[in-house]
Amino acid sequence: MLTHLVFWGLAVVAVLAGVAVFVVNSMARASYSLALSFIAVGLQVLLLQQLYVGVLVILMMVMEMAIMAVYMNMFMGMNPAMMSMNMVHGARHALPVSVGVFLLLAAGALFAPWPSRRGSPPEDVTVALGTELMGPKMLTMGVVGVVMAATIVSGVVLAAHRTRYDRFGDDLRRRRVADPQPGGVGR
Amino acid sequence: MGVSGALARLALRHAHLLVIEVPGNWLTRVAVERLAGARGWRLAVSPADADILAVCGSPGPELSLVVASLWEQLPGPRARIDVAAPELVAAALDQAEAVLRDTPRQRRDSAARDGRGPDDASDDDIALAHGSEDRDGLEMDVLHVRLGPVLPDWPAGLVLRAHLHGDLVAKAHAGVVDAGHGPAGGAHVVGGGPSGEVGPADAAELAAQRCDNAARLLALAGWRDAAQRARVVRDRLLAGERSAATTELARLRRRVRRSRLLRWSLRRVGPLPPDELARLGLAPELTGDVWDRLNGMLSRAALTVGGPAGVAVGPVGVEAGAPAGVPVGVPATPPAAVASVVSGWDLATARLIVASLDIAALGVVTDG
Amino acid sequence: MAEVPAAVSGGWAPVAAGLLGTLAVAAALFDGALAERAAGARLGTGRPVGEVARLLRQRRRTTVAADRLLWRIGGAGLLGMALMIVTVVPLGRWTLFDLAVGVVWVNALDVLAWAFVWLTGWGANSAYTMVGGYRFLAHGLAYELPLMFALVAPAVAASSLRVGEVAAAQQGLWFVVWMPVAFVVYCLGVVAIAVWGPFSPALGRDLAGGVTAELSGVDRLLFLAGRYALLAAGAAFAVPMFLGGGAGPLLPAWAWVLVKATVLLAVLVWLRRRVPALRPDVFMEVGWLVLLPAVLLQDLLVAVIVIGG
Amino acid sequence: MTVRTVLLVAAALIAVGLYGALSQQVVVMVMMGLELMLNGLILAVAGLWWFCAPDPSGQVLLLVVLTAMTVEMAMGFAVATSLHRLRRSDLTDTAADLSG
Repeated sequence: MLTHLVFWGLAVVAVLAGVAVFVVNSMARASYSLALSFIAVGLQVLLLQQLYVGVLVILMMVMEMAIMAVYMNMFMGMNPAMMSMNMVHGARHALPVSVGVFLLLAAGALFAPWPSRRGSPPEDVTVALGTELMGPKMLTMGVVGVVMAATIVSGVVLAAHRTRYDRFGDDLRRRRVADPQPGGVGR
Repeated sequence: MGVSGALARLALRHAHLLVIEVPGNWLTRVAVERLAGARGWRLAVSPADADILAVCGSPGPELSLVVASLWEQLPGPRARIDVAAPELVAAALDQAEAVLRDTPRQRRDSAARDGRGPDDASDDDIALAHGSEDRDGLEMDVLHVRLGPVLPDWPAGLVLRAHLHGDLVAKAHAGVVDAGHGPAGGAHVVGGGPSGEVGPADAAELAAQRCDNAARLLALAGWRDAAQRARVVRDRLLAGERSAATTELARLRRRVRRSRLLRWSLRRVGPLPPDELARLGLAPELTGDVWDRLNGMLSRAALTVGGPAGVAVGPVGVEAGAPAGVPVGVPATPPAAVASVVSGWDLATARLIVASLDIAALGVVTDG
Repeated sequence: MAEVPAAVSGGWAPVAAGLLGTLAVAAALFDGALAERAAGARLGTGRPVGEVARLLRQRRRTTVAADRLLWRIGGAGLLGMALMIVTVVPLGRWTLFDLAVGVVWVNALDVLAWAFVWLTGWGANSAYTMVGGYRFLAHGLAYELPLMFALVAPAVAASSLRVGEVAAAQQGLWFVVWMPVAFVVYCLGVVAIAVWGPFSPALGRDLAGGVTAELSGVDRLLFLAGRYALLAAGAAFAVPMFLGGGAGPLLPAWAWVLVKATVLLAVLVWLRRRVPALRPDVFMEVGWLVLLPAVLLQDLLVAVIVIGG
Repeated sequence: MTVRTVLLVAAALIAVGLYGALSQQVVVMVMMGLELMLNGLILAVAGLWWFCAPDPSGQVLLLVVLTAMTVEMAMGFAVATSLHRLRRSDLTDTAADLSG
């Protein structure tokens, strides 16, 4: 019973916070509403006994939203004062499309003949996940790792203005880096 | 007495003061700091943190406006004191304590302020910032922030109008508050004898001022213990305990020189080559980075207090534009130079650089 | 192998909160005493009491166009975070919340500091508080990854993410002995989350108090209490992770946990006055080029030992 | 809490996210919409896993979704910064010519 109450409470929080993202008048509020929605979903995943994944969702998404808020304010130049923030273009199509999608998905969720549970959950879900990752799914994780590393590198390359030629000179031989402000490692 | 009385009594043991120094009244400010410290009071870093607003000296019209706006930002219970001279400090602090203790009076004050909107005085329309390219070539919003004239560990009277990209000072214009008025009449200036001679008492005062500036720089660098020690040396020097001060100062210098972490954090910040200094009209002993200048400041203090009495310290010669009354040996710092050396640095390093300039007095020529 | 702690009923939560509060108050008293001594005054410990009285007596204030909701959430959030962290810290044989992924739980909570500190800086609508908030995020980018990998080392060595099992796994040898790098990085992380000492540029004097510049009265009290509580919670969590949990002679396990947490907390408090600030602009490179590789090597070493042994 | 209710909530999240992704003008807001859709996806996968087939490999899918989210965010921010640098704009319309 308690689980059901908690689940529905979290569901309401998750969806309302999700709606708030596109309604509120401040970028900071929008991104932290999204964070709240993620926290609620993370807790729901905890209720579904997937402890590791649930906590991970909270961890990663709060961090992401902290960064998100910085970007939003960086690009949009806002202050904490509320100001009307209408950034919609093509709401005419967006609303019916998303309502339609919701009805379709909801109908599927409610009326599809979902199979009853096959197999039983492992004793310790987290250990099972770890064994799976380090065993049969090692390849997946290997690929994920490489993708992440590639993302870091390409993200920095895309976003950065100064290249190593600016820092180390055209022949890359400069010993002391030419940065506008010195870093901490003393190069 | 009741709960509120007991609360007031406890709270008063640790009141926080926001000290505002009118240029030329540094001895009064030091006296306030010392006597407040002896009572267990602390120095506030912002108006929100303060119970007492202590104005040292008589402010000109511009500074008076600033003080009035700060007074509005004190959350309350609050007290304001105006101290004209070092010997009046103790009485003023007593008076502040009495005002803070007077709970009914504070209630009335608080009730009078309720419903008057936010405590922040400014209520002009909040405009969206305009953008310009930052040092990485990314278009960023520009924020116009006025640094000073009241900030913790900030040279008295200096105002920097900074254009900020995030926390990066893109460029700045410097000025001195109440520039037209010059040092207020009767204000004390270090070594201000008409003869231009530096007597032993003046030498101690000069050294004390170097220690005060070093304490500010150390505090900004986040090293509380060392900053506290530098203040102790300053107070000893001003009290005339010369030998004790000399030993303490030597110990402080050793400690600072040996701190690798401090050296690592201040090295290569704000380097100023000699030709640049000459161009900006700054004293040649400021050559090097912030770390060099910190050590220079402390050794000048040691030299002044340790050297034979009457020795002239530092370069003799008054800079052009210095107000009359600035003594030999302490060149006035042109505000434009301050604005020029902080451009291109982030706020934290800019603050360190300003503190490292060992400012004794500011020239009155502004660059608008 | 010592017994793994058992979960007690949620009714004990106030006791856990009380213990955390006691540790935080002790830290504040010690910090106050150090401050008095540095100022050359008599050895007084009354400073925190006086400060609390002062802040209770002070009015709350607001600023023009502040986002009050977010501002208040940020200010009170740190305290809540600290309370949630101690739920998974076992006190000898008892623990409040025996979560199978306790280590990740703490990790997820410490990330909340990013949100709360930044929100406190943002909400006030003042340039100084906002720069303070951004400074904290800059620190966060530098300390968070090393901190995460530092927490990985004990978990790998114990082959468990359950805090109680990590503590039980170090009966022979405390983890701090053979993973000192991870321990040091963890302590740096705790200090950073509490915006303490060398990691306090976000509250810097140069910014007129940074994030806290516009806080007064109860709001300031909550924020400051949250910092002390976070420092205490971080020290308490280090005990099962690195300092052998309740292991020790003579005293019962719960007493050892408290003693170890108190000692570590005292060291962290003492450090505050002795070390200059690590500004984000210089710490960023250290975090990525020194701490991260060092702690990754530590993890590798631990993994090799665990597999080989 | 059954498979139907969990999926219903997930559907609501996905629909709200879709609305945001379709209607918003600013790159970062579009990303928020996508994130919200992925949020719903996480919930759906977690629910299906628990109620229908609780074998270990299902959880791996969740981790992959999480990875996809991080990669999307990181690249999104990088592209947004790059766009901002080149065109001084953060609106999707001004990047329409990139679609070729």
